[in-house]
Amino acid sequence: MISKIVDSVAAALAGVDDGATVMIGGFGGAGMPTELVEGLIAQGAKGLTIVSNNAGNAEFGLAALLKAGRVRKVICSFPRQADSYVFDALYREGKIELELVPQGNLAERIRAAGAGIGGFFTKVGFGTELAKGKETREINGEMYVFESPIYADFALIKAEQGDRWGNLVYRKAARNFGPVMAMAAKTTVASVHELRELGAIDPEHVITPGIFVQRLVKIPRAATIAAGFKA
Amino acid sequence: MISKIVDSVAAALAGVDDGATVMIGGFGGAGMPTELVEGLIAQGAKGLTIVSNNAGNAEFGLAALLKAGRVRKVICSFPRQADSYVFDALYREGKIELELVPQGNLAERIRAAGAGIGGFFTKVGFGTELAKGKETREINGEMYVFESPIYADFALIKAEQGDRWGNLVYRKAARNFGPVMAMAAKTTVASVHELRELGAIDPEHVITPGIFVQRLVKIPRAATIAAGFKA
Amino acid sequence: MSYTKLNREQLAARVARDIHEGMYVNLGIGLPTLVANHFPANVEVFLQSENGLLGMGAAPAKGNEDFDLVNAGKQPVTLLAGGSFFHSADSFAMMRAGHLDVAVLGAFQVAANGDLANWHTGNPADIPAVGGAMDLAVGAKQTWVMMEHFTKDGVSKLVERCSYPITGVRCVKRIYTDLAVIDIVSDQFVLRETVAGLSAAQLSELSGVSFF
Amino acid sequence: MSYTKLNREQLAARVARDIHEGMYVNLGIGLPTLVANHFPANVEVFLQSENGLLGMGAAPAKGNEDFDLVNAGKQPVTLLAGGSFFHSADSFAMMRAGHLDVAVLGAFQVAANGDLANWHTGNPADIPAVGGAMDLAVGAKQTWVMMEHFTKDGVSKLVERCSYPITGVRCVKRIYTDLAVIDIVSDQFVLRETVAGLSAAQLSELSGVSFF
Repeated sequence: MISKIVDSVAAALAGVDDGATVMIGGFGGAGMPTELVEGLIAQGAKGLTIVSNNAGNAEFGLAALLKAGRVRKVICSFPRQADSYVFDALYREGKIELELVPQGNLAERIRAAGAGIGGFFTKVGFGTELAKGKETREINGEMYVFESPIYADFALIKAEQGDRWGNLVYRKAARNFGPVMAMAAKTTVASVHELRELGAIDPEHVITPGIFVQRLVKIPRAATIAAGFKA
Repeated sequence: MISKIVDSVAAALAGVDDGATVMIGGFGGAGMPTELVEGLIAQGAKGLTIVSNNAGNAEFGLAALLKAGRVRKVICSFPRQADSYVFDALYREGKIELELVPQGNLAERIRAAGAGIGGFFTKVGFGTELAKGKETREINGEMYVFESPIYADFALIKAEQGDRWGNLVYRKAARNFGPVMAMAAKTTVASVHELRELGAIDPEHVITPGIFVQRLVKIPRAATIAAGFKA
Repeated sequence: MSYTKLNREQLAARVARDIHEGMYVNLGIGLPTLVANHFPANVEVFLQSENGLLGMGAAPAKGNEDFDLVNAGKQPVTLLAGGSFFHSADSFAMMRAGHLDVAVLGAFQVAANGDLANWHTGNPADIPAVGGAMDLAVGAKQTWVMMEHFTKDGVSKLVERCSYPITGVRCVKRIYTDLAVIDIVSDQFVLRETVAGLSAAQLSELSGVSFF
Repeated sequence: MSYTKLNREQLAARVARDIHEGMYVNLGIGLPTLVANHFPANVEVFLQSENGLLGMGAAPAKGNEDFDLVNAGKQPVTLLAGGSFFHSADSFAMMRAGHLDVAVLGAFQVAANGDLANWHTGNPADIPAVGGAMDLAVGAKQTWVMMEHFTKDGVSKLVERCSYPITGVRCVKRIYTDLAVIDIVSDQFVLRETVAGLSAAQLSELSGVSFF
């Protein structure tokens, strides 16, 4: 009997090596697997490349990982936030590398890795600083930029429900990067608020099929409510 | 109040011009919008390019459209079937053009059109007859082939339920090409077995958001059961 | 003659007037967000949010916030009946392939050729952040800019050529400011309307650019 | 010595022996489909079908067919508890990016360098059809071939170089036939086992290829 459920965050994060590329889901707080990121601090891996839409808030989660000096490089679309002072300081001091990527290119490059695409042409970014040095091509009279897939060793994502085969459903706008990151990483770790019996999730409603998930760990919802969860 | 629901197949197919590119959903019979294809015969457009996984069975649906001489070219992955004799004869007589595409390239090229991708590199097909004359590139030590998006004027797809904003859910393996074709066509026409009130489809369960659908028409299920529908 | 600038809500109402029932629209962070308050009741406009929502509704009542249901600015919102959720790659597919009728974006500068600058001041000390701005700028059927005509220092945001790093090349179709509505046609600013009491000549002089 | 070929079910059982619990597997149309009948009860193997199923189960009882629930060969199947449905682009993403552990495919020919031919005879009179064959051949972590060792005319399907149009370049890792199990290592056939009574030398002579 196959079960991908592990019983601790520590077990879920076993094997993250120094220098690994780690994707972290979420758009701001929605979908951010805060407990897994905190587990990564405890786990100890350093020299990490982090792929995430943002670069952390205040001093918890991703910001705490940055503050602990574990991150060599961030690949993201929107590092600047009202409370991104940890990232801001590291960046200004030249202590962290930033690869700034338009959000759609970020999502599409992650999907490309998960879908076996070696690279693709997009109009987004053409003629801007973010496309500097990149290959361009005219296609049907419009200019496109070549973008490459972003692969990861681990993806840490947050879902709402999961089962022992790794099938996941998300909640509202917390879905965001979870499904594509799950496809792009060698090992995907999902925190879920609820574990369901096999078959309890309608096969029509599965958002991430279990093939894309290697480990699940249950995190009670209470622990993750920054504010205002409404059932 | 916006309603994309039209009350007849004829109204759903208005504006398909001679020479149009028309995508038709389905994998064999599952997800094939048979009534819409028959409506296309009645509608009269000719010189069509059809994009579909198969090339018709016996003498109904797509095969009937071919038999009526309306199709100039078929872009598909698997034209040969036990009962694809209409296509087979046209092909042998040189009366129809075939662009044979590996099924995954077909799905990905259709998605590319719907996602604003100007083209992409895939390993699939490299070194084979189906990649002859196509651009190739070595990426990380592996050989890739460049593939271009497939756009369409119309997509004819079959879904299970829909609402007046065009949100769709599918049924089991009848989902197949519907969601990506809906994204790739200027005008997507969906036949649905059931019309739901707005909000009756859970927003977490919507597979095709209404933005990708321009017209819906209700087709009672009974009419489409070739065999063996099980509720 | 004297004239009065539109205030933020008046400007939002002006933009809303050009958004018709059935249009799919993305309202950028900041000023454009206000446009949502000015659609007439019962007119169905479909608002998309880059983080995976279609059919976005108004802000929830105080105490009813759900932080899994936020907009691109991470503010709590609601979802209308008929709305849907999807993942980021699907959301940006929607934004990048011309499925949205209009994207309304803020701007630092707009050039006569339609170049848009709205993501970075170019100051090396500033932390750069782009989010979905570049995707929206080139992906929507039409990109509209909604901005104050002048910076806080009184410098025109309409320019012959952007000095700030650009967000997209020749992507802006129409500009709504607190003084005027301007189209971009064939690499030129074409003045469509001004606030009462402001002549085209005056606006041209104030802006330091030519209108056609 | 004399030997006996494996029959189709024996061959399927032999392939099934190498598929372990927890593996994600796509069984191609035709002969490979039989492998599904030979997994021990209670061993969870995940079967994927290109038309958008994961967790495919056995054929339904007669009278319970659902023609919205078919496999790649358009035959009615069932879905196990824990299975899921998805669209074609997602299904092929799964197939093309190494998410499947094994694809088991039929073949016309396999060459010593791992080239596979299984989609087209090359006869201009034949209607070509490729389906998902090329995607599976290069997309799975491992591509295994399952075939009869000889054509109906007694010609070896193991060849030094494919004469039929190929499906994928250097993509086959292992071959199961009714006579032998053969790996492909460094562009060479490496014989792993033969049916009882058949020597390596005999098989090499019969096949017209060298084994290492």
